Amino acid sequence: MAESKTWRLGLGTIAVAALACAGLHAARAQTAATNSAAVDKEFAYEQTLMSAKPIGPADKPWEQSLSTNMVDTAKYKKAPPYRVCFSNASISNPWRVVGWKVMQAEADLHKSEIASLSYADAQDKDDKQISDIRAFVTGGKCDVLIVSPHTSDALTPVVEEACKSLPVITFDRNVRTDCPVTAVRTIGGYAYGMAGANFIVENMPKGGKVLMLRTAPGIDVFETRSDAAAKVFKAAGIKPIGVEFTGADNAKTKAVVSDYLSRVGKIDAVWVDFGAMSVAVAEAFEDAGQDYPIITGEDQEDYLQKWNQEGFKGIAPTYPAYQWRTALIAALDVLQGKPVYGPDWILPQPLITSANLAQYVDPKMPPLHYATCGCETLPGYPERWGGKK
Amino acid sequence: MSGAAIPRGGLAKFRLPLALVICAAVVYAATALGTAQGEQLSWSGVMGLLQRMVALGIVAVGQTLVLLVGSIDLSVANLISVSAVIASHVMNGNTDAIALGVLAAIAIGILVGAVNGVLVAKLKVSPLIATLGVGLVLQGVLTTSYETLAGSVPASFRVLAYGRVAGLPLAILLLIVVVALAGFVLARTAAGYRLYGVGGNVQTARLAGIRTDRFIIGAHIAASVTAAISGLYLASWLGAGTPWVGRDGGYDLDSIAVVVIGGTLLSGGRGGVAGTIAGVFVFATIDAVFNMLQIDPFLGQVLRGVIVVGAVASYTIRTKAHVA
Amino acid sequence: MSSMGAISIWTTEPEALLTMRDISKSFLGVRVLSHIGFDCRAGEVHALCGENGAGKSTLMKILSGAFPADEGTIVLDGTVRRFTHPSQARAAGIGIIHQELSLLPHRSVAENIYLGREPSRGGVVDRARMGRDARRALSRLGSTIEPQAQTGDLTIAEQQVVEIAKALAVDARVLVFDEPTAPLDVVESGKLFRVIAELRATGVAIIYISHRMREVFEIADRVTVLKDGRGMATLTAAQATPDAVIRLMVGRPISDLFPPRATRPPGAVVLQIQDGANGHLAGINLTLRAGEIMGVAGLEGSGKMELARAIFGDEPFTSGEITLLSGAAAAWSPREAVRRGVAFLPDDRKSEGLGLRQSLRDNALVVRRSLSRALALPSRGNRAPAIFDALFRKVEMRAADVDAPVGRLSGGNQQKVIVARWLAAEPRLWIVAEPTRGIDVGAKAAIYGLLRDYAESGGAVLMISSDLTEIIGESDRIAVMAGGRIVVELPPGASEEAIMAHAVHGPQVAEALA
Amino acid sequence: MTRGLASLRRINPTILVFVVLLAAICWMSPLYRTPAGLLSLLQRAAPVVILSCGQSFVLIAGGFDLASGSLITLVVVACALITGGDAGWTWVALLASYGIGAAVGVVNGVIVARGKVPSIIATLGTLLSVKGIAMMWSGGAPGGYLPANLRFFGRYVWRHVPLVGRFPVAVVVLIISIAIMAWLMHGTNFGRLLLMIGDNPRAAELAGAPVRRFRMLTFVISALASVTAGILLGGFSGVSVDVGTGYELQAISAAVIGGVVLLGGQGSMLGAVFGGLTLYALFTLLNLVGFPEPMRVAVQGIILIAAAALSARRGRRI
Repeated sequence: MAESKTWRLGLGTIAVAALACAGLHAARAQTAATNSAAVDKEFAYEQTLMSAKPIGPADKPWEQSLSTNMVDTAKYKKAPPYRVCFSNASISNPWRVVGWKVMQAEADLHKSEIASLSYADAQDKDDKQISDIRAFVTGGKCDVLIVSPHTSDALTPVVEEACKSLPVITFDRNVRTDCPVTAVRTIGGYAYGMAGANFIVENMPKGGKVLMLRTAPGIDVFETRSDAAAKVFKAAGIKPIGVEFTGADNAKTKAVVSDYLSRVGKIDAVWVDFGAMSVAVAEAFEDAGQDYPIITGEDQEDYLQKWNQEGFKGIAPTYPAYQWRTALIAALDVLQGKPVYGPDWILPQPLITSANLAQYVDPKMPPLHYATCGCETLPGYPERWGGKK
Repeated sequence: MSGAAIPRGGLAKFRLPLALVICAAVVYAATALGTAQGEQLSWSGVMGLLQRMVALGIVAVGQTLVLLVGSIDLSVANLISVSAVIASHVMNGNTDAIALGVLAAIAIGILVGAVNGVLVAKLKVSPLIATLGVGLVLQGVLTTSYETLAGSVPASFRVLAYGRVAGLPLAILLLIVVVALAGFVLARTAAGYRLYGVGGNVQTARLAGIRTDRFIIGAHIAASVTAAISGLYLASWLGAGTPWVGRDGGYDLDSIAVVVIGGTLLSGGRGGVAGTIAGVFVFATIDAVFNMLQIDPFLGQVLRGVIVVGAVASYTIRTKAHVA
Repeated sequence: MSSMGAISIWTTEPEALLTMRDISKSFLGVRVLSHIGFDCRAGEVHALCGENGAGKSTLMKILSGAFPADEGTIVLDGTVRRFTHPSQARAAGIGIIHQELSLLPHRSVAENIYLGREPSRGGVVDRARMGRDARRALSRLGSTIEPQAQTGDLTIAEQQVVEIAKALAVDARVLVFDEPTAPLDVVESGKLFRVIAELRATGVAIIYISHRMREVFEIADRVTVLKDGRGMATLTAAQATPDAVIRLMVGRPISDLFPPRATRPPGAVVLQIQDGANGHLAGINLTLRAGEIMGVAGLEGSGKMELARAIFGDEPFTSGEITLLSGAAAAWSPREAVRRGVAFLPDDRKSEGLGLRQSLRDNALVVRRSLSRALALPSRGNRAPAIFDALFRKVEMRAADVDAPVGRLSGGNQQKVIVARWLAAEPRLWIVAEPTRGIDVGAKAAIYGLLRDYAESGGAVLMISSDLTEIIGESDRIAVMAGGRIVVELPPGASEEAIMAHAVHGPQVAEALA
Repeated sequence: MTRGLASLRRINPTILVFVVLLAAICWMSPLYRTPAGLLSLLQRAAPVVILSCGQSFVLIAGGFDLASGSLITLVVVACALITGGDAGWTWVALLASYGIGAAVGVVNGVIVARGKVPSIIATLGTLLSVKGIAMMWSGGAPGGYLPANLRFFGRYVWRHVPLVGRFPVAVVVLIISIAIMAWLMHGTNFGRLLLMIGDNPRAAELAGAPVRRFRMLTFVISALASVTAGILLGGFSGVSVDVGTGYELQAISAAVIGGVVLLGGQGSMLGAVFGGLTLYALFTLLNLVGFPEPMRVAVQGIILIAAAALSARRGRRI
């Protein structure tokens, strides 16, 4: 008797949990559309930046900027060689791996100025990154600190702490404080998201079906990309047949797309918030024996090569890996007392279309390489990035 | 099971933890001096090292209790995220809501712990599966509802992680309090004695008149509460809870690893928080030493695995009984 | 304790402290206790006798609150009680010394004795008082065990003493001893009987369960015999002759448990050990021939179990010359021993003998399978149940459900499964440790017969036992161990006194005597 | 209780659950009503099913293998690096993968059986190390594609097959793998002894069973199953660095759903197969229903608890 009672109790608990899940999910749907005014403003701003012309050398996009404001760094001026410290969120994905190699190669260009490049990898843990930065500051062996934060909010206080003792440069994600000398970044997620969505709107037959694939919820950069795309689709009167999270896992992506194909029969365009899944999307169509739809992607070589080879309709907004060069260049400039773009150093964000695809695609580079590495002229190219000569 | 050569009685039971701590400390100091980073041995350097222990240390104390009672908790990582997110949502930058946020996080901890405990003790679900399942449910709920639950903690709450009392970071005090409390309960109170009894042999404990289910549920609640406290600390340390803070931190498997490195038996009934805290110290020094030595992070990962296995093997290898 | 209904009733036997009346219990529809009743007075030792499966342990578990009875009442001190958790029985003053040791190996002796009732103030344990009390409780049992010692380091006999101290610590008015002497040798048992006598003198009601008839007749005031879940009779000490009790227990008189000794002279040497030694043993010299049963006696800690384990390769000899069937056999493993034709019947069935969730078939075939090629079809017994039938007929066991988990069988039948396992492997040397521990008279006789048959068919048996009756009754030769050495070898039929003298006085005296 | 009912009880409930899920899937989507559709479901489920079977060997012998997910990643990375997209190197890569798998299995086995490290800790250590090795070897981002003839196993589908139309190669790999593992578990002394070892290793040892060697072999079998799963996964979806992430828990979940009891002594290949199929069918169904992705994780958690609670309840009946 007592046994069946606890049994029922357990089932009850599970049922309550399930209900709670469902309730929370409903609540989420309601609040998704808040803050739309701020979103609109940022959206418009990034739209103008995409068409603006950056200042700086045209053949070196990593030295260009879309913001013209400069910061004076005379007070940081020091005699070389410099001890550079770098607190990295992680190198847990190919983009970060390519980027870290770009930064190391850039450092090789400045052998005479750089005494040491000390590196701390936070393995995607905010609390480890905070400790790492503190250890750098306490250690007193850094002339400048570069931070690629794992989470903006989490790293803000410790970056503020570090700013008090040495010049700080942030890049990739930034922190919510102005204390770093400059924050290297690209135009932004809205620009990324709208580029792909606009292309779909322009190229898809009327009444076509769009599937949106997302990596994971709750991550700023991906949220802005999909918000922008959703906005573009809404404006064009397109209602995506589905929005799915794939965790950027190829097998899951392929399974999701296959299931959609079996459910709706035909899909005309697939928008992705992260280019790593694009090839899996293409393969799902191949395996189903269907023609390729419009597939958006990124500057990852496997997508570019597939696009080039198969000739489907594609577009690749980018999140340039050359910003890893920029961060180090900025750090050295600061120590030399040269003014740098700041407090935001906004890098251009190239858009790869069929018109300029040839310029980026390179069959000699490995599939997980990023074409906007800006590394073609760096020492060790292409072997350092796994490419063939 | 008794084959492992663990000294017993009185001060002797601190021999293993002490050895671990001394080894780790020597390696840390040698590395700091060897790489000319003597500053890492200064007060603030050492405090920085200790602060690396806080989040893992608090939850590992809870994990110790669950392992001692013969269970295990894989849901702590996701619970840490839940606690951090709930706390920052409830506080939402508002100083007046701090107490409410803390209460909410602890309450969720108690609830999750009770569910874990009931599944394990009453429904006899294998604790690995029960807590893995509960962890997955928490993860699902969290990722679904994160946008609804966004928020951040007020500056005054961040004192917990960043404040100092007489030069000693508050966070380290918090860890000391949690460790001391758990240590006291285990070593001095009847409840602690019975907890060891339940973990050592449920049948024996039951026949000795102990309400074993209550202890299993209680240990799970305690573990979940420590996870909630860890979550609160991380919210304070990071300014806001994120739904991945616990999982990315690997607090589930790491907390189990440090407890076992500290000499607590996975099957329960032997061990304690002193060993656990020594294990946490070892983990903290691994991170710090690898940083100082500029070890490639991938190589670091390989070495971490080797160290975990090596540390445990160093005293299990003499065990005669079969282990699985 | 609100769940205990307390109704005052009038009892037929006003002097009884405890009365269990009309108790019935079923598991999964099988009735294991049927209207059993007995009573126990203050200051009385009441023995419960019966074969395994007769229901003694189940009855005591009901008394201890491990599970409730389906029917019937427990009256304690004139009050009807119903226990749903052991804590209630403990609170009511019922203490139990369990058949299986239930101590926590990683905790100290004091912590074990006071588990669940630690002396404490506001939840904080008064460790000094606990240590003092534990020391007093132990010294009351004539023991000098250190209360702070880790329990796992103690010998089995010492642990049994702790177990008894633990039960006494409850201030019990009713004390149940369930096979307390199983792990004890004669000296230890003697100490225990003195304690029981003292307890009886102080007015404790004592319920005593044992398979050792001699003990029962030595200490019991009354004997209740159970059979197949029913109460057969309650006899006074005067009425309870061995014959009467055994007839009630098994339904027929057993004239002699032991089969006649070897009829043929011993054959070729099977095992020869010269100067065998390891961490526990020294100077072991031993020769065992085909057709012999050699008994090994000794107190707890004398090294007799270690000798068995050394020969079997579980804790092998580290020096000396060991020859098995004319091949050297130093420092091997159990697996190597099994492959060379050595069998081992462990003393602890549950933890070392059986996979309780596996079927009877899988348990009985495990040796054959271990010896066969790993990738061969699972041993042919699977396909040919005839082999099974023959085997089980040999061990006098009905293979009613060979696919049922072995954990459901009674202790005696479990032991027979292990015996069958080794018979199927046709070993040359069989080491048996405590072959009849905790099993009933009927099964005992069967196992003695099997061992003798095995020897007669050319096998050699080394039998380690704490049961001197068994050593004397079954062995062709008797080795007595003390201090890790074999101190003397005695002829068959040696007296208990002779064996004990050597076992107690150890090697020095034995050498002096020689 | 009648005999008929009693024999019904013996049927693994997972099979019933799977049948119900499959019926729901067929009802939801016309694609799965065809043999070709069902076979494509099998193709995608193959890695999980193979992993679940391999994992079951370790579980039945009383251990855990947390390193299988990392090993999948290592295998995919190794294949990409060895072949560099060159079809001529495929066989070398396959051989090397199985060699790596066997080595990882032996290391796990030695740590557990000789070092006496609890397998949950031991394989947690190898999980970290194997992943680290994969990353070190590839420098964090593997260079090179998997050649088409290597992807053949996971991706290729024979067309115009009589009766069923399309037949994925992965299903053949799946059937062969299951056959080998079912034979090992149920058709050999080895498998029967594993159950005994999982139930009571000490008793098995004293009965002459080679406990350590067999325990070690379970880790090798699990590792080889992971390699096979890795080849299928890499074939199905191509190269990525986190291809194996999370598969170890999926494999354990599948086995538990299939009635394999943690800490050993109970379980079957049939259960493991249907556990894996059930888990994958569940994901597919939730996908078809359009259930929000994050909630699928929660549903997996609930199913897992329910399965374990059910088998605990059945277990207590003994």
